[in-house]
Amino acid sequence: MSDMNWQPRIVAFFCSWCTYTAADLAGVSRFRYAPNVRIIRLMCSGRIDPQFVLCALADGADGVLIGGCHPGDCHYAEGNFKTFRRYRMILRLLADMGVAGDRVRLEWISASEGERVKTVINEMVERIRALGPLDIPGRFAACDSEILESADAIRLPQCKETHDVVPEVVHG
Amino acid sequence: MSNDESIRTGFYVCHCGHNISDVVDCTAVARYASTLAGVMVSRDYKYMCSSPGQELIRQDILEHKLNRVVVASCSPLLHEHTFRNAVAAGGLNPFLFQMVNIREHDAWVHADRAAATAKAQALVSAAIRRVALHKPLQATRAPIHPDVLVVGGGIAGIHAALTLANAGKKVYLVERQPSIGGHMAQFDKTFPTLDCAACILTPKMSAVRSHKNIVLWTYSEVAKVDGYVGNYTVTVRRKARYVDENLCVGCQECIDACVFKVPKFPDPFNLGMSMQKPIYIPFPQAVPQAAVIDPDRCIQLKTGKCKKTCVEACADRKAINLNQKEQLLEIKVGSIITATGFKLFDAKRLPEYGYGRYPDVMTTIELERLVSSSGPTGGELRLRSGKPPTAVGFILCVGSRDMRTNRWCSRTCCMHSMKLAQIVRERTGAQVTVFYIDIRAPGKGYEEFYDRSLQQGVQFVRGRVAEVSDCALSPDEAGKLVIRVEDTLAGFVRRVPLDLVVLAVGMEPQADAQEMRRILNMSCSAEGWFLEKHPKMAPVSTFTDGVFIAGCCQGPKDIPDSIAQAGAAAAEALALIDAGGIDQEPNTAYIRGEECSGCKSCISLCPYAAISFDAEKQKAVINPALCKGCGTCVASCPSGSIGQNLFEDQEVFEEINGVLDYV
Amino acid sequence: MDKPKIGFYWCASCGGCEEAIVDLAEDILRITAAVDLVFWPVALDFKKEDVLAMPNGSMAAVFINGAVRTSEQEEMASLLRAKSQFVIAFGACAQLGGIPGLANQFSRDSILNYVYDGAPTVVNEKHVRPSVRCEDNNRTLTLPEFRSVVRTLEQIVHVDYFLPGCPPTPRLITSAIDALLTGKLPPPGSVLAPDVALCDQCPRKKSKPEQIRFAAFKRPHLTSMDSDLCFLAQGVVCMGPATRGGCEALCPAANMPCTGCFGPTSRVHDQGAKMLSSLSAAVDAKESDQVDAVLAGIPDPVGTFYRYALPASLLRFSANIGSAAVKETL
Amino acid sequence: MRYHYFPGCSLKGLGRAYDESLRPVMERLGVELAEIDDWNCCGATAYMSTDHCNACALGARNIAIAESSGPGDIVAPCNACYLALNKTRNCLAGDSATRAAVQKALAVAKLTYTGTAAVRHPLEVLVYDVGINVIKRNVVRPLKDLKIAPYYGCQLVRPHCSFDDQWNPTAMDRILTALGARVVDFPLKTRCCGGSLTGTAPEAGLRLTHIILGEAQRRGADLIATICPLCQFNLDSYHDQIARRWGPARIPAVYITQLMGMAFGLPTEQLGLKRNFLPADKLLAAT
Repeated sequence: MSDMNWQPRIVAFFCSWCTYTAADLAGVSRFRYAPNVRIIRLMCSGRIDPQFVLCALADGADGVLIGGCHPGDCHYAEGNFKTFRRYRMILRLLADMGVAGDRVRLEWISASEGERVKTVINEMVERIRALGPLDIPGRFAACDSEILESADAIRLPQCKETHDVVPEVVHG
Repeated sequence: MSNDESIRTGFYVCHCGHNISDVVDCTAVARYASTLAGVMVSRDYKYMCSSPGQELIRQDILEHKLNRVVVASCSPLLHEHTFRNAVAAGGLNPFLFQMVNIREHDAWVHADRAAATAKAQALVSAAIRRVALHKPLQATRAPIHPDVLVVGGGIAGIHAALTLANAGKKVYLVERQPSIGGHMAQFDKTFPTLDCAACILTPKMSAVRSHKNIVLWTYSEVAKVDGYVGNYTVTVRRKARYVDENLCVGCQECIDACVFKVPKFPDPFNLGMSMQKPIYIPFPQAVPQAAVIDPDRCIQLKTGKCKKTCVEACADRKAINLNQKEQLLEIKVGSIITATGFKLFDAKRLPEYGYGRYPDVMTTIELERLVSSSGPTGGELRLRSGKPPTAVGFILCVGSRDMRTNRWCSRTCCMHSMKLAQIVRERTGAQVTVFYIDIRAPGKGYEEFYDRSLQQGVQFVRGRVAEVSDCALSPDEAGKLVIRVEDTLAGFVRRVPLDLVVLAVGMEPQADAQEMRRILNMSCSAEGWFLEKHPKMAPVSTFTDGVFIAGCCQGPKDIPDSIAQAGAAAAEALALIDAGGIDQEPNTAYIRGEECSGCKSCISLCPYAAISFDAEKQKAVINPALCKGCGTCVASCPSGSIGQNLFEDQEVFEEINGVLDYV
Repeated sequence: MDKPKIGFYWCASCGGCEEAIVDLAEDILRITAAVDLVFWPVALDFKKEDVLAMPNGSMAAVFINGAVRTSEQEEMASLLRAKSQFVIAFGACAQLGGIPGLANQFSRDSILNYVYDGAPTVVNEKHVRPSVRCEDNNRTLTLPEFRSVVRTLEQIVHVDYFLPGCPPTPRLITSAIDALLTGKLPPPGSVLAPDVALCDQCPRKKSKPEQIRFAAFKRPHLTSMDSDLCFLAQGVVCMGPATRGGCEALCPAANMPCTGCFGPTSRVHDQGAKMLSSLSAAVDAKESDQVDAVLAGIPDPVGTFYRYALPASLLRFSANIGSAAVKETL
Repeated sequence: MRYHYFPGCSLKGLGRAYDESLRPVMERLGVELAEIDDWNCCGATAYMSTDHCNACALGARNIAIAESSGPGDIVAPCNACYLALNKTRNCLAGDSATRAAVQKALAVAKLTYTGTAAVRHPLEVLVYDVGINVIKRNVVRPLKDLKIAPYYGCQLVRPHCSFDDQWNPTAMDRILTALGARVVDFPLKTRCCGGSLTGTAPEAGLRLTHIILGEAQRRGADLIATICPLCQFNLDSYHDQIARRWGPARIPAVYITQLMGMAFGLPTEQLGLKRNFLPADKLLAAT
């Protein structure tokens, strides 16, 4: 993707209690930051299924930002520690899958750190801008162009498709 | 559920006056939404949260047979409830609704109209995709335990406790010090009326002690809080006082009998300006009026080798119990009011003012004790040399409005200093100069109080004091403390010789505020003050339902404001109790029994022990009453067999896809 | 009435799936009596021309095993799709990409370089590489193209049913064929195995504690494993919780942990991500270096969590392969 | 303990006594000072306020030479050098444009600034690297009966002060106590000595010098201990003019290193004490 107009696309998963609230505070404080991050609210960073991170990347995100409460501050006791442990393993997985580690970033931001939301988002956008597009859908398409002629159907597993075909349980 | 044919979504984008529409092209967002799957109605409107805005939703639901609603406006933390109610008013289940935050997360943080509009559209797309999968849900109603815990026995805690107790509620008042009263008990008079602090405080302190609905636990701390709104289990640590406060009558005979013939330990109530014995009553009006023994200083408790003359003196009352142990008590309450107060700025952090080096540099609270009739000098103001002062200076904003220490205004020091200035003028006739940056006297009767200070001959010099030193450059400075200050009204540097310098130290969060915050699962502002849920609309609520804040733990404030907040917090707690129950967000996780393999991976991850293993069915089960909806188990279930209401996997996948829709 | 015509074919496969059919033992006689085997190159002499000659849709069902890596496999899959009413992806490789799918971590060039030069047993002084066409003595020799990545069968042709396993068990094969013969078919797209994870039928299930924390992960060849205790309770990675059941827990019964060949349940998009999530969340450490130290006990996350399902996972293949492909298309 | 040594111009001129006393004292304490090869003027405060970038380049050259000659921090005894070099480091750490320009200039001389060597004052090295106990152990002639006013000057603590309190520094107090001297409580520790105003606007500058001398006198000090060549010069050189205007305040000002040398029993002539305009008679007599 050599599009000169390319802008980083970043999906953020913020916990409702700390980081989402901090993003609200950033708004109330009118801190200006880059418009490239789209925030999805979850109750706790512990709800972040690694599938969400991979899905975001597979569906075209150039980066994923995870925000949770500082260690010791989790509204649900230790959800953020579980997130942290998953995150460490996700980084290793991504490294093996050719995705630069700093495309997925975990930050602890408390409800009072509105300014930190601004800083982290701006840093993240600049980092991703420096790394360039990840564009996994584009990579899929580029690879699959080799089979288009011979195959009668291309079916890619995408998180968006599956909800309309849920196979029923069959017992063997 | 997600059969597209049947989805009929109504979409509304709010201008929020100009707050959103100045940056986000709301009509473009509405036009875009109208092209998305399932959208039957798409509108933009000036104020969606207003009655006509809500009515619009209600009407459309009826007219267009909508079965899903999406509103793009402010943060769901602010108005989700409002719109859910509007949806319910239209006869729809309120959870068939999704809110999009395009104000705090978009219009207010971006300037580029095109980029902000594109972002709004992506967020809207996410919500419209997601809402199609929403299921009707039923909020569960949790009962509210009617008892209340008040943490902190300063004026705010006392007032909150009395208000609740007078309304017939049982209150536990927990105070860390051996007596309630807090900072106010140390004051001589209160501004702006100059009425005696003790005269208005002590009756309330006694009322706490005698109130049948109040359980008063002094010398105690909250150790642990479990549970949730309506149903908190609190562990209180009652430190060993070594005196049974129910048996002690406060006669002081034990104190007189103590083997220490003269008091030799600094008395914290008088800031070390007077001495006390290892067994003491914190101050004359203390409540409870009972002695306490300092285990670090009592010879018996330290070495076990004392004649125990105190025990002898107590004789038949048997109030002294040197074997008393710290106790952990567990109580159940439905709501908690936090009124843990503040600590004063340590003036030693600004060495240029010489506190701790020059004996006649003191803080406002020390001066307060010196002019108090119950203070170490019986109210007579004397320099350390014993002479009465002839020239007294007050330095304002010590540890406030200062980039090096604390940026905030402590709000009370101007008035507090002027009060002391008037008292000093009145008692000693000394020349009094107040060095200030701005005089902040915004309360009722406060400006008049400032005028009265001027009339009484208090001098005001506008300028931040550079230093206090004892080096004299002229004979009239000899033997004095000299203040160097740039007088910003006169436009030159002054040297002002004084014999007493008073530092108006500001307020800071308690040293262990962070610990308290964690125990109660609250948030703190960046400065460390407990964070209110909304600075205007919910000033005494916190992000944790059922936990309220009052007084200076939320930020610096004076006595009237602390009492007003305490009353408000008590009223909030009463409203909760009298409602009988509270609706809980139905975001609980649940296990689809037929899909669960019984691998038990989820069980150890639950912080609330809400997941158990059904040995008969060989499957895990979630107890919805214990589940708090964090979703950690959902994210971990290796076979995807745990769902979470409002945050189903598929709903989040749809959101991910939606936010990546670039128009 | 004619007996239904049935075919078997293999793509990138080890041959184990073919063995599985032989493993039907006496049942194979019952099946061959009920159907006409019209195409089975591994066992009987059929040629592509034979298939081309069949009318479209004339076969009742074709069972294709193996992942798809070459142009020939794509061609045969498409051809059989046209000739058959049902296409059944047979075994883990066809369903998920399988073991050959692990190649999706590496580029085509690096694979060929290793196989034709780098491997310690190879001597190839001229650094010869296979090419699609070559002229030799006025003859043209052709080879199928080696594609840039491994694909699942469904990524090439429409698949009606999936028969999981490495290989599928005789019991699952028999019941699948019986279902076809009787017409009692589940909804299209189904995986023909229970949609509950393996633990449900694992004989060691009862020995798994409710509170489980991992202070260390052990690898099967470096530890002596208790023959009755849940593997996870022993700190050995077992993919059972994230893997569809139906295999009769053959591996745990033979004292080996599950490696995940039956793939995820229908509720999961990415088997590896789910197992990663479950295991790492339960690591018994909080500090970064301690967490990393415990997780280091899983030295190869892709090989552990995606042993059979990499091409079917959300990321499918290494982004480095994608970059090369993107460059080529420019 | 090895450090790069940046003496600066003053220590080769008016402040020679500081250099002369610092070297044997540090040697006695096991501190090796390796003078930076071909060092140049630090730029002092004046250059920094007229041409920021060039001033940084001037300072950075010294730091770069030090960094290229091996590991270790830089010791800059003159308060003005200490400030100018630290300002250079702070600026180059935070301002990438200036840093790029400076690197470009240094590249001509085949030098690179890395910012790895910290610039430290001898006081910091003495108190934190050597340690008060080691100093105490080396005292053979305690300075008892001497009342000394510790005078730090302004540039040590403003605007940067990394190792001591900005308003009430105590490093020198602790050293003086270790030497056995009686430290006078001196509130003017960091007050301006008059700086270069004594030369350019004597009526303003000398007044400031006088305030310090006068206060030391009032507090009964026998000596003023300094750590800055300009302070020492101002406090030592204008006694007659000050006496004419405000009355005499003849308190000798000496370097802390001279006091240490005396206490350590080093030969008096090695310590440059004869260079004082107002001889430190009491010090010489006491030891």
